[in-house]
Amino acid sequence: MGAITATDPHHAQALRARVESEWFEHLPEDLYVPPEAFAILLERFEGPLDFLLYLVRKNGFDLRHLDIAPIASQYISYIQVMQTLDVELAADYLVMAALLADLKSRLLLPKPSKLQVEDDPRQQLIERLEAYAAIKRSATQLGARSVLERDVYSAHADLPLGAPEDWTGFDATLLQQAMQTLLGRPKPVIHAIQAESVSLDERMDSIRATVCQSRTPCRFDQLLNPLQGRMGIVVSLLAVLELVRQQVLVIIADGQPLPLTVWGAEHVA
Amino acid sequence: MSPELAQLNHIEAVLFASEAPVASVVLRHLFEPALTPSQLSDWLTALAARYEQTALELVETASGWRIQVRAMHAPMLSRLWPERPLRLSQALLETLTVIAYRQPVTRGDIEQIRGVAINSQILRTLFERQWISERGHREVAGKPALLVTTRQFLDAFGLRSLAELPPLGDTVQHLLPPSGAIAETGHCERAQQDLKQR
Amino acid sequence: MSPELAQLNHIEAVLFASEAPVASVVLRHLFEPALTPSQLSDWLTALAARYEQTALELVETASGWRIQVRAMHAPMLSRLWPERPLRLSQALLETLTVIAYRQPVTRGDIEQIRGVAINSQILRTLFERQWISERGHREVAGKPALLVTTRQFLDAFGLRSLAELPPLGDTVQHLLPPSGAIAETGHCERAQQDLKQR
Repeated sequence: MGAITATDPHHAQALRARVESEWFEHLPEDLYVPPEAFAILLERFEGPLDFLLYLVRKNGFDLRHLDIAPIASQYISYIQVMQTLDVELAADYLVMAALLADLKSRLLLPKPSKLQVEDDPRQQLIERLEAYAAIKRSATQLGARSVLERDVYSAHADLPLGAPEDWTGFDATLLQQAMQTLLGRPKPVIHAIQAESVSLDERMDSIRATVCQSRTPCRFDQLLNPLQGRMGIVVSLLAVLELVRQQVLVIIADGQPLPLTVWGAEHVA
Repeated sequence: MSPELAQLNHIEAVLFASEAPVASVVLRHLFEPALTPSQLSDWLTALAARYEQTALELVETASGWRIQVRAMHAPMLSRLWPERPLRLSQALLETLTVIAYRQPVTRGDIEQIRGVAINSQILRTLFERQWISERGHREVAGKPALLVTTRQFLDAFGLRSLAELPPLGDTVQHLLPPSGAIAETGHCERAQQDLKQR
Repeated sequence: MSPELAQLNHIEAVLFASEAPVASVVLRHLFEPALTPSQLSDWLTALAARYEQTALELVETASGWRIQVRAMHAPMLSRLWPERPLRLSQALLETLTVIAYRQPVTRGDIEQIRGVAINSQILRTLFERQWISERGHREVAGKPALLVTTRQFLDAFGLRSLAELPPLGDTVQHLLPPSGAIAETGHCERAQQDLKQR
């Protein structure tokens, strides 16, 4: 078990499992990991806390009893080496390095006689590491659960396509409401439109006058009174036919499907 | 678990996890070596047997195999989920209501009361659901059919008889022209409406 | 078919037809009169027995009961539909864990605990999956949103409530090499798989 391989830091943690009482017997000799390997490893860490936690575990340290200084030194030296190698580091790693450097310098100072726990920077860092370690472990447990769409899939079954729908179970008050809506609506205003009657005589007189005065044949639509609508068309046609019968008009036709065209009989004769 | 059972469950897992029917060729190639069509057929027969006496059935559709909930559960399911309700349009409800309260009525009567021309699709729907039927003709020009509601209509609305129709109340009642009166006035007014709508 | 079997199939049909887990109260009220909780429990036990030795299992999550394809089939299914299985990165899982255990938390809280700036894509993914939501703001400068987990989160992870999350435990213990070596190993293998799949 020399320098760790770059494949999996977590695996390395497991291999180097130590209990509190044992770590002295196995004082870590492999504190050194080649920085090139570490650059690759770093991708697998979730951040400086994860890295720091890795260093703690890799060395089998128990932070309750051990000074944090050696871990801080290791961390800082790795960061420094990586900087000289131009390995791009996230700002978080540099912030942690600065924090650890500060911590180390303070640890060199003589301890104040009455140090509050909350003032102890070492204690604060340890608490952060503990909190992160707890989250990390719980994240692993959470991720080990059977997750929907990853490990298990909802077993869904539809109804047959085009299944008959159920048209029962309606509430009869729907009918009552519908009737109330219906009758509560403003009554439609009904306008009685007086259809003006179209007189055949009037049509005959009008057409005769138009045709006889015209120097050219008249198309049927020129004979209509647009105000008389559909009934006017019907009566006008009857009028034309009657006038043809009376030999007042002749229908001009050359076998082509053209609009009905008439001319006064005297013009043709 | 026997290898046979594991294999059967493999097929079942795929069918349930799939969002669409699974083609036979896909099912055959779940295994190495691939199943022959007749082997697959045997597995599917065994799987179908698993769903006997359950709410499910294995069916083959144009695009492959599918496990579905049997159609017999459709009514219960459609009642359960209000997000897929069977909604009755206002126009349909009003038409049905007029027939229910004023039966027998002609199409013209309905149009007269509702004040709008009836959409043929509505009457067709009502006939299709067997909620209305024709019963005779009114003895006027054109002999219009008289429409009445049916037993299926009563069942659909949870009524034992027409007498159980919710009362309309006095104020509403008097707004309705008496049943007989419609026949006399209905047609000419409708003719006038028809004219207007042109 | 016996009335008992019909009733069981009714429940089964509802569970399969539903897109989401079905609440106990809904299942109980499928029947008239409604089932008591203990009656429902008996039916569900009978139904679960139906899925023994099959690819399926009946589970209870926060929203109710769900029939799912057992996890043992996941590798085969992910070979069949490589794009389908959800991938949960370590960063996403840790972020989700902080929210689940420490809720309500701000984005800043998460960054403080994890010691690293949060990737916005992770929060976006969690929101998109509806595993987290915002609930109010912390009354400090900037009024950062407070994040909480949702019922969909519990459903997705097969939890009935947050109380089912394993306790964070004795924090000091966590600085020792993990004693839960099995969980760690499982995770480790998944990480290696992830690596291979890249």
